[in-house]
Amino acid sequence: MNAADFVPLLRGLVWTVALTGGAFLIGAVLGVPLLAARQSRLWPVRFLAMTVIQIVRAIPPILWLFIIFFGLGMSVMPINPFNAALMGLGLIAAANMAEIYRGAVASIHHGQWEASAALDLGRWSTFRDIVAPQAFRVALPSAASYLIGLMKETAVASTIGVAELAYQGNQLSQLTFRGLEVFALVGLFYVLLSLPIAWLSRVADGYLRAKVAR
Amino acid sequence: EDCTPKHQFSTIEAGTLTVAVTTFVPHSFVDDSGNMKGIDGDIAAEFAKRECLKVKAIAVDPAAAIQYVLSGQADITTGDWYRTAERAKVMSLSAPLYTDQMGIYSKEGFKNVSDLEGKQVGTVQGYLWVADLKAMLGGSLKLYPNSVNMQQDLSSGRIDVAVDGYSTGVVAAQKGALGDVKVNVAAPDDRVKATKEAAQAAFPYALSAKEFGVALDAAITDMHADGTIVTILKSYGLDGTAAETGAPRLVE
Amino acid sequence: MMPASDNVLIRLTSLSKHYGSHTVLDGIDLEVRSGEVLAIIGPSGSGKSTLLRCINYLEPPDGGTISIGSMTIDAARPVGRPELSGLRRRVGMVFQSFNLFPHMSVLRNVSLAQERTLGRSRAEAGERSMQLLKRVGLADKAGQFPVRCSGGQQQRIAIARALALDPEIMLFDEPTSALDPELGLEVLAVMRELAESGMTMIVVTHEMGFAENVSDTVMIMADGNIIEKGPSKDVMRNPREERTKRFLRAVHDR
Amino acid sequence: MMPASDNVLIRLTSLSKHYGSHTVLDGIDLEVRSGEVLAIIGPSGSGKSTLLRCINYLEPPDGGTISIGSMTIDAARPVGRPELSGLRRRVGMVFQSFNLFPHMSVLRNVSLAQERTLGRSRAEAGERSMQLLKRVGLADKAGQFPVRCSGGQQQRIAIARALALDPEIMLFDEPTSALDPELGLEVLAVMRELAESGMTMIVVTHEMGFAENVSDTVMIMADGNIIEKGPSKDVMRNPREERTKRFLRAVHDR
Amino acid sequence: MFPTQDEIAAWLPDLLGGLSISLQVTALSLAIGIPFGLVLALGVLAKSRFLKGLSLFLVEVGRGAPALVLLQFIYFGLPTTGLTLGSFSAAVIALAWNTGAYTSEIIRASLQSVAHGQREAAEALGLNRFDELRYVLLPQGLRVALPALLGFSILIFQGTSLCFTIALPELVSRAYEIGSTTFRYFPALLAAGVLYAAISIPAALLVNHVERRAGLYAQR
Ligand SMILES: Nc1ncnc2c1ncn2[C@@H]1O[C@H](COP(=O)(O)OP(=O)(O)OP(=O)(O)O)[C@@H](O)[C@H]1O
Ligand SMILES: Nc1ncnc2c1ncn2[C@@H]1O[C@H](COP(=O)(O)OP(=O)(O)OP(=O)(O)O)[C@@H](O)[C@H]1O
Ligand SMILES: [Mg+2]
Ligand SMILES: [Mg+2]
Repeated sequence: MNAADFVPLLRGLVWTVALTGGAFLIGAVLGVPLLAARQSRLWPVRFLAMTVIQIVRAIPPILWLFIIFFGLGMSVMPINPFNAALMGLGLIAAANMAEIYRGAVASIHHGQWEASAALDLGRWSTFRDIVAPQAFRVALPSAASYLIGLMKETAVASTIGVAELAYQGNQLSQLTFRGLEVFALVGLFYVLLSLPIAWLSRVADGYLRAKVAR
Repeated sequence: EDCTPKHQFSTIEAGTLTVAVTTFVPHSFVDDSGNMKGIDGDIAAEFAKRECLKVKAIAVDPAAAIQYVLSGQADITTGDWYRTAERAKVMSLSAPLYTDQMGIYSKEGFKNVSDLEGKQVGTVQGYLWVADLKAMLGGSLKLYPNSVNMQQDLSSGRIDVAVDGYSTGVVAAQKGALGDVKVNVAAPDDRVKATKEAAQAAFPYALSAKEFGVALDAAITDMHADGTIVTILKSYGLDGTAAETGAPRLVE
Repeated sequence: MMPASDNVLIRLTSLSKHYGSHTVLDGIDLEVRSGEVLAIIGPSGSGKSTLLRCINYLEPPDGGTISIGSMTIDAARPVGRPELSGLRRRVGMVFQSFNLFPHMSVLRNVSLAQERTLGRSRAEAGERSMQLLKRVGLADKAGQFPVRCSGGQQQRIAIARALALDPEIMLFDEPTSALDPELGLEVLAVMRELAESGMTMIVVTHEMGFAENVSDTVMIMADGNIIEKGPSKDVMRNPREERTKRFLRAVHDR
Repeated sequence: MMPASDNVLIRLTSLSKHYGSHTVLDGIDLEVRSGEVLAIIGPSGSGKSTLLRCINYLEPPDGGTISIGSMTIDAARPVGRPELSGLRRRVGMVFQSFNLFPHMSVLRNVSLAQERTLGRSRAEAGERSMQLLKRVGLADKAGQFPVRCSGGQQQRIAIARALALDPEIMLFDEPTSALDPELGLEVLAVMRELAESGMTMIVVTHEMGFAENVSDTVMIMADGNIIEKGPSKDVMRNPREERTKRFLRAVHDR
Repeated sequence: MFPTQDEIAAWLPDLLGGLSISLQVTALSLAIGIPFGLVLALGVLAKSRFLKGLSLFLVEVGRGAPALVLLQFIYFGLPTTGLTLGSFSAAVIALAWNTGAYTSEIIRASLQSVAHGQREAAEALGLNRFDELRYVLLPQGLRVALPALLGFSILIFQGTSLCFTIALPELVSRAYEIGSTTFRYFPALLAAGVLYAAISIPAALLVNHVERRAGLYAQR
């Protein structure tokens, strides 16, 4: 292996980061309405949301990509591999984030809800001003953990033609016939990407904890 | 630029040959600059050139490659796809490009199927001999997703013998990846049909693309006649004999 | 002290609440005059907190009516958002465990609802909040987070927060029982000052001094019923009911 | 009442504890005789809880010594597991918030430590636990989960749990302050009975009745120091120190 | 798009064989990985710098590195040090490490969520560290951790598809094999997906139920 071999890996890295970031963003945003539906007072809505979450999580990601890329892409509108991967992984992330949010919201002391109701803050303000900021801190470590997992999950996008890090690694290993070294390098890249996430989440958690502690 | 296509046919994207490229060295891969390469890749590129088409290569997984063509998002896929009767039910298969023989990789230099008995044997998913070997060897056959993984296990000693495409082995040996492992073409044996007649590699394309298929087959026949395929095979370090495919046939 | 039944601000009629088969409020009838301070005492589980929480619909009652001034809510019918909102703005509430928002500064705790529910501007709300913090003696804590404040300070902030919506009635649910004697005293002082300013208050408490000296009326609850109710001195010194006597004895014996 | 300095069971010498630069215990010297009941009172933050928690090493002190009978622990040196375990068996502790194990039955709450630390068999521990639950009047709750019990019952279970290790000394940290008057009374009755049976007890409390009538000695703390200490009647009725007077006045004024 | 009835009949034995391998690997990885996660969680919370550092290293590598890479290392890398493992053991070790790293964070958070007073009460009763963990903290913490642990278990179950790179013929690889001989990749993968769902969804419902049951003590 030589320096030139790094170039495709770095190019793959860019796709991995874009896909991870995009899917996580979709998940983090879509997770909110999904959670709202999951907690709805109307049981059909609640039941539907629960079913969606369970099914999305139960089916392997590769199948989602196939369904979206080939199924949806063929029958509804053409869609490029990257967008299909983004949609599929975003969907999965949304289901998982909704569950992470649910745990975080459940951990908020019920006195906070009561105080908000007594102050007539309304649903939206209660969510935005009271619940979300406190739940955010609780959700942070799990969300960071999930983000790291998601980053590795993006490797499935290579099956439908997104030349991300795992694809480049696989390619390089076949061209050089050197499985172990290449995978060591790819693994190192993933770890290097995950460390700042892990570190940031630990720092942010510590900071937020310190802010509300004595 | 003046260019007259030899045939009239349509492709998925007008003026472009869209190819789903699996990563399968030396048959098929996409290089650093995004060009389709490998034996299959070079042949497909030559076809595109002769028909005045630009090439759009998409690197994908084998499962997705087939789906790409089935769902009308690629014209063909490359990757040492063998012509079999079963596959022909789902997709059209082009005229044979070259033959790929079953290779036996071992330190001892085994040539015969009978040498595999009682050994730990590894092979790669997707080859024609997999079913026969499985029937013959049962639990002592290990299946791998690609050659690299298998070769690693061969060198670590987890398997004693590997069975893989002969051409793949030749190229790996040239790159020095096999060490003291020798690669031989398997001698014909009744228990493994693939040893008796070499498999023919082809380009799968959509069943509905009739005119496209005619043009593709014609181009392949021309390339056999004018020595293009031999040249391509030699450029990957193989001897030209693999280009002598004989008549098209479908393995049952 | 005002003449009876004159100028009634809160009127509850046969207010009831059940949890499953367990009756927590057994048809409560109650009138509180404007400016009156009512102390509710009674053993644990008698339904005191539930009564308060039903009054501002934190817990929807199962039956009966709640009138505040000219507005009446019938518990038997579904209550719309505007009605609820109207009710809660007129009624402020202070909890035993303060329930301040831990992730906001003290000032923001007091300002938030003014901005969100009264639509005051940030500057306006901030100014009013500072006034209220001064009134409870905590102007210097405005920039702190609540955890940095002692329990007594937190409870005074909670009072300021509830006052920020300019309620006509204040409900207190054991506001001092989580506090040590000296800290409780500073909260009681604020409450006394509030009572003297003419605020209508309903206070669930075990502070006998407050019940006897600050409140106008004392009401004893047991098992979801009002057992006894009357001018505070009378009830505290000469209870009529056996249950009341027993309870007051327990309080004094400790 | 016993003669002074006779038969000392607990002796603390210059016990100190800091959190960062904040001194919480400022060199406490204290002797408690066997059978003595000591009440500690004082404002919030004065270090009462910290003192109790240092005595059984829930919070390791920074300096000074703790002697229980013939056993002495020097806080300046690291303390081994066996020493710690010896200390904790001789000292039982009851918390303000009960801290029962919510996922275990009442009986198991009382039995667990007997089985795990005294090595009693399940049957033996169960039998002893039932005795103790009878003693606190709760034999019928043995099979319940703690949440099904009222606060007063929970605290009595917590007392039974602490007694199960047959401690020589019991520490109580505001055992009744989370309880309403009547429920507090039933806990105080159990504590009074315990005191009469000759148990050595240190009780942090704001229950003036208990301090005056049950305890032998009262000690007032402020800012990590002992301000005043003496026979309970003397201290409660005729405090010498200004700070004590102020605190006792606050308690009575409520 | 969908497999025909004949196809299902023809593929099912093969797929079920793969499913059984996936399940075995998952079960063993969880059985080893979750206790390992507990050890790592305790290590991260430990006072000793060395223990804390080592645990953090194992956690961050275990969750940062793709399972695929861990797999490659344990299977192909270890033989160079003289330790040769079979596919199955290598897969279990790699996934157990992955599981341990992930679940340690979940378990750590859940242990920290147990009310502080519980720890104090246990200490005051003279329970030793192990008993405190075994009888007081874990039973209460695990109830909090259960949903997250389940979510992760499903990921590991799906993650077993990576084991094919080290020649372990689990469910997805069987679907691929069917696809490569018949070119019916999509229907084969769909069938595999349904089998995954057929395990994960009932598992999720079961855990939901257990969660509610386990929470009963907290209700009046
Ligand atoms: N959410 C609930 N579900 C079921 N029962 C409840 C609920 N909230 C309260 N209760 C029950 O209702 C009864 C009255 O409770 P409430 O809190 O009003 O009593 P309280 O008089 O305020 O007592 P305390 O002095 O202990 O605060 C109690 O028996 C209680 O167990
Ligand atoms: N873990 C801790 N870290 C930092 N400071 C602490 C900690 N625990 C207690 N303190 C501080 O130590 C001082 C004494 O606390 P302690 O709990 O002993 O007081 P107390 O007399 O029991 O008060 P209260 O009546 O409120 O229970 C307080 O100022 C408190 O803020
Ligand atoms: Mg109450
Ligand atoms: Mg204290």
